[in-house]
Amino acid sequence: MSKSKIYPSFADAVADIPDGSTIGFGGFAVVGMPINLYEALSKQGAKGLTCVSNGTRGGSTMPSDAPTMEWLIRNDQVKKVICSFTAPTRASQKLVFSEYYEKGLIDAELVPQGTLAERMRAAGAGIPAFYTPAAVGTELAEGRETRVFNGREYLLEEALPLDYAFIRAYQADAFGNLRFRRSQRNFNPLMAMAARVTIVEVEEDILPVGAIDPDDVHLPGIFVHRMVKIPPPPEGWWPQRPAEIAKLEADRNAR
Amino acid sequence: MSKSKIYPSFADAVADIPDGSTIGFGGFAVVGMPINLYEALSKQGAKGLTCVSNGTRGGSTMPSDAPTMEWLIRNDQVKKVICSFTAPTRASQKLVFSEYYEKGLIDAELVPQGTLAERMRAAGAGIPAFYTPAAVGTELAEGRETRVFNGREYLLEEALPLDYAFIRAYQADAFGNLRFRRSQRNFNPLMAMAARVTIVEVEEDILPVGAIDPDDVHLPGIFVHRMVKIPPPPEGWWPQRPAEIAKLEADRNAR
Amino acid sequence: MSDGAKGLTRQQMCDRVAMEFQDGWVVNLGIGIPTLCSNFNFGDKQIIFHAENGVIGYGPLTGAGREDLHLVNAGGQHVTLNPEAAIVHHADSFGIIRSGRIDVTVLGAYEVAENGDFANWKMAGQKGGGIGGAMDLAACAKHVFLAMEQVTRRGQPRLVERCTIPVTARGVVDLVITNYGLFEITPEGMALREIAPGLSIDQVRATTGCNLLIPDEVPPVRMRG
Amino acid sequence: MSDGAKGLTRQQMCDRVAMEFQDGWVVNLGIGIPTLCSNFNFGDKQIIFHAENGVIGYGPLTGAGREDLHLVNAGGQHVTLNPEAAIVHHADSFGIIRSGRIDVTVLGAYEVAENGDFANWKMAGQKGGGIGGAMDLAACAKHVFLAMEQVTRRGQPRLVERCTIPVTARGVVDLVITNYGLFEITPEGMALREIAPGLSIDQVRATTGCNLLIPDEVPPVRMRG
Repeated sequence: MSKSKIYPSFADAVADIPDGSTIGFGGFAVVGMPINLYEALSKQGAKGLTCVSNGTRGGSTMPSDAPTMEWLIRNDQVKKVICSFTAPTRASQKLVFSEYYEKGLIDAELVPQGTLAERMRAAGAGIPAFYTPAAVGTELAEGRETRVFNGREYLLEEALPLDYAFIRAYQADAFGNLRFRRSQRNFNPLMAMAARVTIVEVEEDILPVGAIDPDDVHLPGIFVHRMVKIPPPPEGWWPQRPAEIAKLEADRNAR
Repeated sequence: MSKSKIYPSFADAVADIPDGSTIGFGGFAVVGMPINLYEALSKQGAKGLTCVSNGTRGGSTMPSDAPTMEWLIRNDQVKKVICSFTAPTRASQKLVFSEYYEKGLIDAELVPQGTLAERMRAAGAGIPAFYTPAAVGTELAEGRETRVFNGREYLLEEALPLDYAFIRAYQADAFGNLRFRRSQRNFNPLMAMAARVTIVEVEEDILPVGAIDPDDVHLPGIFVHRMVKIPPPPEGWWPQRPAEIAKLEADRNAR
Repeated sequence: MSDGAKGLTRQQMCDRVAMEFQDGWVVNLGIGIPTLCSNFNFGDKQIIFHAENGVIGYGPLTGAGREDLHLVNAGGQHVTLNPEAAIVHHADSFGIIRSGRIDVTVLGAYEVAENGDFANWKMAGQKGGGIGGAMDLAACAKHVFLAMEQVTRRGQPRLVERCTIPVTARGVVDLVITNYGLFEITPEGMALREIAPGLSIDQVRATTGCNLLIPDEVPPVRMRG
Repeated sequence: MSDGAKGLTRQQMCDRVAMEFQDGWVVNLGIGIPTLCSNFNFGDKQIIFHAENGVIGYGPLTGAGREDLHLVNAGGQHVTLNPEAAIVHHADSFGIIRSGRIDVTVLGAYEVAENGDFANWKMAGQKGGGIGGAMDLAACAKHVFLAMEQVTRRGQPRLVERCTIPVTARGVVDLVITNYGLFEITPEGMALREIAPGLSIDQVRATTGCNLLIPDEVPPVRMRG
């Protein structure tokens, strides 16, 4: 029988990630973010990483001390980010990323969100390049190849393959068949399809093979290589409700 | 409230299909084939149709008198087919399509199956064109545009948009959220996404809106426009087991 | 504001554009002001809200403490699901956008030009930017409405002849609602369609950075309820 | 057959190539002879069978009367599902193929050339053709094995210098199993690796339409059980 895909710890699951890897981090506004894998990778220490994600941090529904890409940035592990947000959306907001970016310590490729998703979908589907209407006529298209189909101008975009995908799922069976809950799906299955190696943090206990009906699998196990069950808090990281976050932070400040 | 998507009969659902339409017919080797809609369209009589489907007939697990694209071909409704099979796979086999094709009465565009699926996926995803490795170096690529990415040659393929998708589903709710069972999924959701108007024959009773968990929807209702519940046989057409087909045919011959 | 005029509240602005939504429309609301459109009472109309993160058919925000931690809209707000809801992944979600199935997107903007160009992803002098789904939405939605302030914090016009900061898409805007009024982008330029109660046409003209087409009659911004 | 030699049965041919499958491989079997590969006893190896119509992890054929009418493999045969099974749609199914996740495809063929070209979609003189998933599979699978007869019904070689009918893909074939033996496509040409019991090297050479590399030792085709 094949080697088990279930790893005993996040440290084991990321132990061999080499310097210079291109890693996709799933999730959108906290939901589906691989927060435990962010922590493990920051401890593991691989450098020169190209990090692909929607943005460079999580949303507001995460304890402010929870791991995000900012941990990797602060740890000088990140060479480049590929994101649909590389600046705060409000002038009042400050991103850790911006400090490093403005000093020229990190490179960035800014990509419209649909193009980001489709470039990874293309990599996962063996499509080396495609045309899209997004960003035509903007600064992002300057000097780049466009082409007219049926009277409309489109921009050529190339596939974005990943070395690793770090994702989070709700349910998994031991073969790696996954289910995501609600908006947790987002980029997660696409990144897995774009990656050579997919590492999953799983919320529920990992089920025996066959426990998920084949019609209900969101990501087939052939795309999944390593899985770790997220331990309960405080050992494992879990998103929390805003009121709980406020309480946690008040408690911390009181200490 | 929006107009109901539930139509009282297949005749009503196809009544307005104009001559010259491009129609995708889902299904693969019988499973998921819109056999009731084939029958309704052959009665409706629209002409000059471009028919997109994996092949020009069903597989062996269908009563030999059941409706397929062959009904439309015999009825002189078909101008062109776009398929991954336009010839029988065994010399002994005879296709109705071949008679018409060899006489020059019907045009054909032969497309590798993955390219056929991806061209419809592209249409449904707003991608006008993409590159694929399939068919490079073959007769199908002669005189066509290819391009090298990362040292490998790829063929440019354009999206294949449909006017109508005729598909079959296992379950539906009244909003048109669909579920397919097992290999019934095949081309069906892709054709719906590629089409302006999607017409569905539904196997189970149409459920109230909300009866399908949002995580378990295979095709969101925003892609679905008309649905008809398939009546029980003999009014509605259903695939059957080989033994049942043999018995039906023996009964017919005995009469 | 430069002249002290207040005009419409943000909710009033969003109510006004939400009135334009038609029964059965699939609607995508940008981050910021536009999210308030979902508070409008659509009565008998069925409006399907689509979010970039693959949520189709979301409903009102959840109450505090009742958030579903697996479910947010594109702005990261915890929402509910309507009965017709379905979830897809990001590629399918943007397939819906690019294939023209979003009937309208309502976006915020820093600037809009009389030719229908607009800018909302990069502030002047900023390194990097925040595009999110805006470029896909702007290029592909059947209608693009903007909900934005009439002027900057310094009182400079946001409705301009030509955008001065990098654009999100060119020539795509149909309607603009600001706190001062409702504007339509026409082949002839920007037209004032309705004016906020309490504002004069001169006040609107003075705070607009491009030529404004003013019809003989400019009714007040339509309100409901 | 031209010389009356029979060689391997179709099941023996498929058993031989199935021996090459490695633990954990994702395997796609073409219509016809190759489907017999799934009858091989893989023992402890886990083999994941993938079919073009989106079935991942199918198992043996169903018995008569117990067919699931919603479930067929790419050859239209009613199959069972293994516990690890998952279903995807056609675009995702071919995404798996094109992205190189099929470790091996075993296909039938009319002709194979010593340079690794092969032809299996269009018979000589035929109008139209039957491609199915073969061009995607041939271009993208990590390994391409062919399972085919040594000669045509008229006794003409199917292993040839250059294909005489339209090819499915160029330079992609690794291994060829025929009823006469096991052949490998090498940079130097077609090599005979194993020979069917009861056949002589001369018989194989006489029925092969290209130069055949014959090592000093050609063992009999490996069998099991």
